[in-house]
Amino acid sequence: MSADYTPDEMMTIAASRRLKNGAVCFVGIGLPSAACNLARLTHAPDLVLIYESGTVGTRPNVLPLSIGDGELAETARSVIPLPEIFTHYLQRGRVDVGFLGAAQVDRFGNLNSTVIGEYAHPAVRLPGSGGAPEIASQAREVFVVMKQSARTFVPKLDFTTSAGRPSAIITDLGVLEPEVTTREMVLVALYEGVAVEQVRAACGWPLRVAAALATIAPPTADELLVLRDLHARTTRAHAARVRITLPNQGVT
Amino acid sequence: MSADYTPDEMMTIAASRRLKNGAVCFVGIGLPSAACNLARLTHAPDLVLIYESGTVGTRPNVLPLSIGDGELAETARSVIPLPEIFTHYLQRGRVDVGFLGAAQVDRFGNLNSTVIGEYAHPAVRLPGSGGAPEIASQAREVFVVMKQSARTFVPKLDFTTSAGRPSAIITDLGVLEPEVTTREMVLVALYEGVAVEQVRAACGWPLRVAAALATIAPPTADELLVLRDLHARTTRAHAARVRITLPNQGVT
Amino acid sequence: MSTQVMPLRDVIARHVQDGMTVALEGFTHLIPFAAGHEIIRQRRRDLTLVRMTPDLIYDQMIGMGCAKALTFSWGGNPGVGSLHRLRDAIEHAWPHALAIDEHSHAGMAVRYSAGASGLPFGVLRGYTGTDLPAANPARISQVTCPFTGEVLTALPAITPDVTVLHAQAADREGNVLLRGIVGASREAAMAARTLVVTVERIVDSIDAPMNAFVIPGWQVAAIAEVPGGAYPSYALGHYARDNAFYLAWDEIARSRDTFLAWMERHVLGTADHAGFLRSVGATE
Amino acid sequence: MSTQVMPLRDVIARHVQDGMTVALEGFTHLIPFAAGHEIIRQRRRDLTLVRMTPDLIYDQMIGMGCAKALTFSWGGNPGVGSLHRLRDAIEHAWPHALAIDEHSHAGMAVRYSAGASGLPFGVLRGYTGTDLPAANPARISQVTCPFTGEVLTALPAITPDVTVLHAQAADREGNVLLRGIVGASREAAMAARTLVVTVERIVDSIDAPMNAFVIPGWQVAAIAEVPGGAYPSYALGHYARDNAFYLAWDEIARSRDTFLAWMERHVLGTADHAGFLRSVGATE
Repeated sequence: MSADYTPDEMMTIAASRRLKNGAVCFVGIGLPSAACNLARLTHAPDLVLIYESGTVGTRPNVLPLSIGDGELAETARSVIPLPEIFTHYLQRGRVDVGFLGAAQVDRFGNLNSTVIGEYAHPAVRLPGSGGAPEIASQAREVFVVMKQSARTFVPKLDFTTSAGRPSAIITDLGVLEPEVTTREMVLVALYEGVAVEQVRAACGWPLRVAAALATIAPPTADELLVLRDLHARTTRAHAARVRITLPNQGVT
Repeated sequence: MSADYTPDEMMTIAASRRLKNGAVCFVGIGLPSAACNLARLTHAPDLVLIYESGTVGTRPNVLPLSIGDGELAETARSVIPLPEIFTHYLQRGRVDVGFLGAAQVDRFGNLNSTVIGEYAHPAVRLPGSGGAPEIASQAREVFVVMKQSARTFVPKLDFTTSAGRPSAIITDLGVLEPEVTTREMVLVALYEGVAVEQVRAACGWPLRVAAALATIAPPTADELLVLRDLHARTTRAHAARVRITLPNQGVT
Repeated sequence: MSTQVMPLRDVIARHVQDGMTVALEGFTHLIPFAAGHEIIRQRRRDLTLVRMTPDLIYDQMIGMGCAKALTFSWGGNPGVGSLHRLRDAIEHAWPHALAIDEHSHAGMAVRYSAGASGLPFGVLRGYTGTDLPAANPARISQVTCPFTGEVLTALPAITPDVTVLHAQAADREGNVLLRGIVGASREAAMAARTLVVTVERIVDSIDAPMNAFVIPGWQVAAIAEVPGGAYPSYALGHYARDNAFYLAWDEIARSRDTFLAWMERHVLGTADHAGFLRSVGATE
Repeated sequence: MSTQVMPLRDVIARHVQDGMTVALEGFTHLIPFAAGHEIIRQRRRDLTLVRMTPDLIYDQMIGMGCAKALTFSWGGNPGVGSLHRLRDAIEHAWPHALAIDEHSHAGMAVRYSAGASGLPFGVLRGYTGTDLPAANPARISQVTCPFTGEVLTALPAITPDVTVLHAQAADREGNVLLRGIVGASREAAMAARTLVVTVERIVDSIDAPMNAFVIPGWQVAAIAEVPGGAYPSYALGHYARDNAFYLAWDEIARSRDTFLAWMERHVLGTADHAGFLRSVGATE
C-alpha cells in the first residue's frame, strides 16, 4: 500500500464511492459519518443524511463526535423527534442506505455489538444495539464498514445483534460481497497493494475469493483533500473549550 | 323563566359553573366552547382548554366557528399534531373534563350522533363520531350538554356512538345526574321558573326525579355580561370578509 | 427523488388516477380546496376518499361523482350542520352509492399513524361499548396485550396512494413548511405512497424555525404554487377561514339543482383556482 | 396542577425516591447532568434507571451505586468507546449487581411512545433474527396483525415514576421550551407519572415559535433554574457539547479509584451544579 494515504482513509473513500447522489442515508457515527459527508462534498451533493438523533437532511460542516451534536441540528432541513426517525423514515421504507459497524461479523454479515462471551456473564460488555437491528432489516441496502482481523471476522458470533445480509462489507483491505446463491460474503475487490493472502489471514473463517477479483482505484487527490480538510476542521472544532457563564456566579 | 336571559344562556352558564379552576378540558365546538371560555373569563382563569385540532392551553378572544380556527392556534400555549391530542393527552389520562352533545341520549347517558334509522339505510345521516367515543370513555368526567325534547331524550338509541356514564346532562331546563346504584340519569336540579312536568314532557323515557331537587341560581349580571360580550365579539369576528390577494392577478 | 414544481393541473393529471385511494388532509386549516376542485375538473372517478373531516371539499367531490368510497370520522359542516351532498349520497345513493368506512377521530389518527410508521395496524383503547365495531367489522378488530392480557381495539393502517396537502410555503428544493394547526397532516403525508403539495408561495428560503413542521423536498413528488389554495378554509399568516362561505354552503348544497348549478359555474366553469376565487368574489 | 419553581435540591428531594423508576432523557443534547449529580449527592438507591443512551451521567450514577436496574438501548461513550462503570457493573457486579433490560433504539422509542399514549404495549417490525428476544423474554414478545396475519414484535410500555428533562427555558407559568435535538424527550415526558425539568433560564416569556416543542406548565410538577445544567452535554443556543470532557472521562472512569476520587471531589464535594462547574473548571 502506498504511503500517500492510510488504510482508514482508503476504507472511508471506498465506502463513500458506494453512495449514489440523491440516496437517503441513515448515518452512524465515526467512519460512516465521514464516508457520507465525503460523498456529499464530492460526487453526491444531494445525498440526504439522516442521523438517528432526529436530524433529517443534515449538511454538517464538521463531523459530529456524538450522533446528536449541535452542528447536526443547525444544518438540518428538519429536526424531528427520534421516534419518527425509526417509524416514519426507517420502518416506513424511506431509507435507501444504512451503514453498520460491529465488534464481530460472521460469514453471512450478521453482526455482534452486544457482548463478547455469554450474555448473562460477558467477558466484555459492548455498547449494544443502538439503531442497528432495524437498520439492518429495514434499510433498502446495508453497508458494513469494519477493520478486518481474525478476531472480528469470526466463524460464529457470541451474540447476534443484527441479522445480516449487507450488500457489502468494506474493510481496510478490500470489499466483500454476498455470493448470489449462498449469500456467503466473499472477497470481490482489493485495494491497491493488498494481497489476497493478507485478507485471508485477517479473517476468522476460510474466506472465499470471487472469480473476478477487482482492484479498487486508490484515492484521488480531490477525495484525499476533501477528506483531510473535513477531518482537520473537525479536530479544530472539537478542541474548542466549552465554558459556561454563570449569572453573577451565584449559587443555583 | 325570566325574560332577562334565554334558555341557551342559562344552559351555557350552568355548564360553565361546573368547571373547576385549573381543570383540563377537552372542548367541543358550540355550546361547550362557549361554556368553557365563559368559565375561563369568570371564575376559572386557569382552566386549560384543549381542542382536538391540536391546540393546547388555548385562550381564544372570540369563539371559533370550527374546531380549528386560526384564533385557537394563535392563542395556544402549544400547537401539536392531532394524533398526540388523542394519545398523549386523552388516552394517557390527562383530560379532566370532556363535553359531549348528540342527536339522541338515553337514560344511561349513552349518545347517538351517527344515524337516525338503520345504519345501512339511514333516514338521517348525522355527522358521526368525531372525538366522542374516546372522550366519553377516557376523560375523567364527562358532561353532556343538550337541549331537551322527547325526540332527543329517547328510550332507545338508533346507534350507540359513545358509551355513556356522564356525571351530568345539562339541558335547557335543568340538570340530570346518575343515580348511584342504577346509573340511571335522574332530574336533580331545575332552572328558576321551570316545572318538573315541563321536564318530564320533554323526555322520551319516564324521567325520575331525585328526592332532593335543587334549583339552580339564575345567571349573575357578570356571567351574562361576559357571555354576551363573548358572543358579540364572536359575531363581529365571523362577519369579517375574507379576500385573497392574487399576485398580479395572474393565472396560477 | 427530487420535487417537481409544475402547474396544479399537471400535478393532478400526473398523480391522481381513477380508482386511487386519495387523502386530502388538513384539519379545518390548510384544506387543499384548489386540488380538490382540480380533481373535479379533471372528472376523476371511483376514488376512495380519505379524510378525518370530509368538510365542504369532499361534499363537493362526492356530489360531483368522484368517489366510490369514503373513509372518515366526522362528516359535518363545522359549526354549521350537515354536509348535504354527503348525506344525499349515503341516504339516497345520489349521484351513486357511496361505501363508507367509519371511525372516530382517535381511530383515524391511529390508522394514519400506523400507515406513516410502516405498520399494518394500530392500537387504541377505544370504540368500547359503541356500535362502531358492529357497523364496520372488516376494519375494526381486537388484539390482546401479550404483557397485561388487556384486549384493545386494532385498526388497519391507512396508506393512501396519494396524499395531497396545502401549506404556506415551499422552497425551490421542495422543502415544505406548515405552520399552525396541522391535524393529521404529518401522518397522512408520511403514510402516503406519493405526496403532492400545493403552497401559497414558492420562496427562496422557507426560514423554518428549529423543530418546525418541515417536509423534506425529497419526500414530495410535486409542488404547485396556488395562492389562496385553501380557500374557503384558511392558511395561517395568509388569510382567515371564510366562515360566511361555510354558512352559505348550507343553502347551496341543500338541493341537487342549486349544487350542480354552483359547481358548473364556479368550478367546472373556471380554468383554475385563480378563476374560481374571482368567480366567487374572493379576490381583492 | 401548577408548576412549582424551586431549587434543584428540593426538586430531587421531593420527587425522586429510592426504588423508583427514573428516566433522565435527552439524546446527546440536553442531558440533565445537574439533576443526575443531585441524585448522587442525595444518595438515592435501588433506582431503575431508564435512558436510551446511558451516557456519562448513568455511568456516574451506576458507579456511585444509585441503580439496581438499567433499561437502555446503547451503552457507550458516544464517539469515544466504553462506559467503564457500566461495564464494571455488568461484568463484575461493582459496586453491586445491575439487572439489565436491553432493547434497540427503535424498541425504546416504541416503549416510550406506548407509555406516552397510555397503551400497555407498542408494536414494531424489529428484533427479527437477533438474539435480543432470547436475552430478554419477559419484555420482548409478539402480536399478530388481525388484518394481515403478520407477526410483529410487541414491547411493554415504559411509564417512569419520574422523568427528568433539561431545557433551554421556562416561563413563570412553567411552560417549557426545548429547541434542537429532542430525542425521545417528548415521549419520555408524556409517559411519566411525574415530570420535573431543569432549565437554563426562567424567563418572562419563552417566545415559542408556532408548532415549537413546548411542554405546558400544568404537566410539569417542578422546575429548577440551573444554568449549565446539561454540561458536559450541551444546550443549543447556550453552550456546546464539551467533547474534550467526554474524551477525558474515558481515563477517569477506567479505574474504580480514579472514578471514586473524581466523584468525591467534583460531585459529592460540591454543594450544587454551580459548584460542580467551578470545580471542573467549566466556568468563565
